[in-house]
Amino acid sequence: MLNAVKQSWLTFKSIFTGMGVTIRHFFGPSVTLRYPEERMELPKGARARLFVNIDDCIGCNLCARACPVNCIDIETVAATKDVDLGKTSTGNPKRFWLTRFDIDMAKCMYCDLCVHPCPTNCIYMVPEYEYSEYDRSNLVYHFSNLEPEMVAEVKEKAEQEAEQKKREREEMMRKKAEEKAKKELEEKKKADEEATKNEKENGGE
Amino acid sequence: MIEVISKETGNKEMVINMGPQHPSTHGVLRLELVLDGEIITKVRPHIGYLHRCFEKYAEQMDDYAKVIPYTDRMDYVSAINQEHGYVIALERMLELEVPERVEYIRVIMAELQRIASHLLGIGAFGLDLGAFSPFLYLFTEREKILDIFEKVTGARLLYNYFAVAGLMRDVHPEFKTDTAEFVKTFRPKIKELNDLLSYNKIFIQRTANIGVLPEKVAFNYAASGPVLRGSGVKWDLRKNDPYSIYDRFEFDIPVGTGEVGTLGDCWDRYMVRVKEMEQSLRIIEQALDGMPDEGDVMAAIPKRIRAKEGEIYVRTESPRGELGYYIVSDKSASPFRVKARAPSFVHLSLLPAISRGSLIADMVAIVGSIDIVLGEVDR
Amino acid sequence: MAAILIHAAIPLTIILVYALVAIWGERKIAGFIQDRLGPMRVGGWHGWAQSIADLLKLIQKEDIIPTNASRFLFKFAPFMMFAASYAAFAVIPFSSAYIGSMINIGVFYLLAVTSILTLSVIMAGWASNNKWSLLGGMRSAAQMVSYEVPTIATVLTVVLVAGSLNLMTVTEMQAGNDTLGFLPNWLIFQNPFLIVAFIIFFISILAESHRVPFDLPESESELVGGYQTEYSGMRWAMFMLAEYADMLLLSLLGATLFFGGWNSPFGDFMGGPAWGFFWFMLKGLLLVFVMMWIRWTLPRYRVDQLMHICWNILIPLSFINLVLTALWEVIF
Amino acid sequence: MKTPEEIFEYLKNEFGEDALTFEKGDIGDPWILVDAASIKSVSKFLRDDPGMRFNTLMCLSGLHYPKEEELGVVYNLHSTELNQTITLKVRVPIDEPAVPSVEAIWKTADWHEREAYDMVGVTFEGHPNHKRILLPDDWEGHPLRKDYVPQEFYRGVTTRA
Repeated sequence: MLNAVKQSWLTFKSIFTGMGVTIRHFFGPSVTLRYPEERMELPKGARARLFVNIDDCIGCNLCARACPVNCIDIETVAATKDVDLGKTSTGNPKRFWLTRFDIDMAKCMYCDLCVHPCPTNCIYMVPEYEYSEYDRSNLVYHFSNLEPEMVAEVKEKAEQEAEQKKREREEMMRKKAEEKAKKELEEKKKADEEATKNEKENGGE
Repeated sequence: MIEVISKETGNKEMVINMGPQHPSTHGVLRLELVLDGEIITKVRPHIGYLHRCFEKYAEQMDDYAKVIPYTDRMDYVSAINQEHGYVIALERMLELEVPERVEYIRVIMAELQRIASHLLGIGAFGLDLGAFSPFLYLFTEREKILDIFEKVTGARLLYNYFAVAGLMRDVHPEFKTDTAEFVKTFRPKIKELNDLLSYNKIFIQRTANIGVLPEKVAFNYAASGPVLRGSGVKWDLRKNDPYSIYDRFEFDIPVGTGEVGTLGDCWDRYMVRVKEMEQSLRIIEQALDGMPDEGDVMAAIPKRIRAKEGEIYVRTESPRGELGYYIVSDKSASPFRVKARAPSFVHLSLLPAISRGSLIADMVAIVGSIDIVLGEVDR
Repeated sequence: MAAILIHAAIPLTIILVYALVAIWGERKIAGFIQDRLGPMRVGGWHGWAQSIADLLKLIQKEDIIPTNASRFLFKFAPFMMFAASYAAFAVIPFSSAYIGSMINIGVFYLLAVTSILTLSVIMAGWASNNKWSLLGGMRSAAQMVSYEVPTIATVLTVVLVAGSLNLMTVTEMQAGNDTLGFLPNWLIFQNPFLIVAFIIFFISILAESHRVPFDLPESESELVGGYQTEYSGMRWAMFMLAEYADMLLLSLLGATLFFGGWNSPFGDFMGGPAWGFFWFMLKGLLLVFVMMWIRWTLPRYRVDQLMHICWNILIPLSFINLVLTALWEVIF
Repeated sequence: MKTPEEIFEYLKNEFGEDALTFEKGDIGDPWILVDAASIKSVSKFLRDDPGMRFNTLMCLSGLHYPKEEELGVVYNLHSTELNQTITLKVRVPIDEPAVPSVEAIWKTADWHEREAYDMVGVTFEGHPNHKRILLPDDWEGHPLRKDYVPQEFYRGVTTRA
């Protein structure tokens, strides 16, 4: 009986202790933010969206290779000899036209692995988190700043140059082959001559 | 309605599906319960709803480092601890030296993550038993830890912060003061939690003598972490098989005492977690004192890791228990096989052993007290 | 005819307005206790129109009836539940000038009518043809039947002291301000055993109106939603309405029996019918607030513990208390 | 506390040389390769012998060796009483991948073995509930085999993204 009274008392005591805690919170301040009106300030290094400073990109493809989910899609075209693409702010010479630099943020898993290999520090995370879209394709960010005509032109030029190079190489190959053939012919001739000579000499004996 | 006649009692039994969409299965877990009235005669857990092929991914990656973000996603509540286990496994296998400063930062981060994970586990446990407010109070504290993490790593939940033999980036200058401030403000909250929930009589009545796990069964099922310690076994890998620099710190291993019920019941498992948070605070304080202010956060190692042939099993103490990585390497750039031995997986398998004969409401308490994360169960 | 309609309309208006305010209020209270703000958007100041918006949404929702449900009972249960709590308001004296029906057996009628709630809960649970609903319905049947016993025993204690079953008479005899010289003549201050009776009564009404820590029939973390699992839209809103009405009804009953009903705590100061209504509602709402406060603090009991508390503690205690009160009345 | 070499010597005295081989990779832990037929008796001995006392099975993993056309099962054991660790390994041909179950010795092997069966297709003889665990029961193939190709359709639903 006494034990039951004691137990009941302890139960009530623990309930009142708990209620004391909650009523203190009742009169305490709120810890939440009213989101669209108040926004949380993200710290400087927050990883919320990928950004590419395309002027600094040299098209080395290291970030795309580092990505575990393959969300970075890069297409480069070698610059022709007549154009100088300049240098990045870090001093690396640029040798490629970036005809495509797409990042699919719907696939991205914000792991930061692409940021570290970049030799010019041109790909990095920015603390910008409000970019939801109704259509998934809008989450593919196109960072390449080349106009489509420019892309075509660049490609054509590169193709031409490549063709020219190819032709030159073919030419060279042909020349080489001709020279080689000539040489061989000459050698053969020589050999033949020598052979006939020898024959003659032999025959003369 | 599926009804079966029990062979033992001759009563009509009812088969009921708890989950995969149920408020207190902590994710997509399906428990097939056979009920005699409200008493459970059989439990069959069904898992696999969250299977995301972690092990296959790990084999398919062309780099050991690319697996790290996937380890985060196994136990998304304690991502740092998952990374810690994986990088330690690789460092041990490749015999890499880790800089001093890195070790200290890793320990601080891992212990903060342990507190964050326990806060969620305890809060969700209370929520299962109907106490809503403690959950949100604890969540507030967890948010503070996540704020610290965001400032350091840039992410709030899935960090990818540990790299092989280093860290992805250095901590910011205010890291020490921020963490010390958190430790200071957090201590009184544990007392408040004890007032509000731990020693509440209703809570004790709900959790004491429920789901008792005897020591012998615990070992046979390879239980670990708070579940094993709740049964009164002083076993903590940070002390018994020290990794990283845990041997330098002074802390206790809290174990279940059975002070309100039987040794190894739900309340003991719960209380072990509460006490562990205090111990983690102690470790953090010591680590903050010992942490060198200057130093490299990345050891000089080759950019791409190529292991020789061999295999290793490394286990670390994650908030949920023994997290093991069994890694087999061949000469290629990717692991030949990575198996994650997830503590939640093991603990869930002992659920049928400790829940026979209890009520549905107890089932909820038991699932909450072993604190599973379905992401880790299914991997 | 018109008089009857007016008599019927007054409690209905009170219930509806109260339900809208209480649902909003509960969310605000929950918010403040949990360091949040609760609803803040609809209607401007602290989201006061949130309940109205919710009501409009619920009205527009599709009325889903499960294929294998017992259609008639499924549809009928929510209305029956609401009708039961609404009918009980007839004998509540809202003010010295207004009571729905001045019958001599007011308390008896109230307790009888609220028993219908149990039936409707079982009806809803069984008709849904869902295992969770069935478990919820069965739990609630057991719970409500059991907890009616201590409720009735404590009400009986009050009736014993007051000497009347008419709630108006009970209230009237609590007028005045001369207990120990300064306290109001409320029954709770009349007799130490009535304090015990009030505690038992309060615990029992928590269980009767399915509030934490006794909210087992609809405990969402175990039984998903209990007997409400399959309900949606307007029918679900009826359950909600009935539940809040029940909460108010039992709180008002408590205020009438123990806290002097519509009597002002300051004697004649701020007296009169209009102030009487104000005091009465204030007392009732304070009890409702305490119920909400408890809800957002405590975990819930298990079903067997619930029964244990009722049959092994509350019922014996309430009857012993009844006997002791009777002795006290004889002696003093 | 015994080293793996000592444990191997200890086991060799008990079971002879035929059933056991001590192996080690270039890096990492050594292991004992056990004959599939004797894994159960070796396990039981390891658990119960006073010098061994391996009371927990930390991890059990299934492996596929495509070059040798073999499947493997790896047992990582630990003794909390004597604080010693050992790794056992069993290798079986892929067309006859039967390994005796150790579920009766360490209960934790129950789910681990089911997972190994699910993922690489090792069958465990004497397992009380030998079913898939993570994948649905009627799934085809074992995903962690190196030559695994996912089925095109599962119950009429495409498995492609």
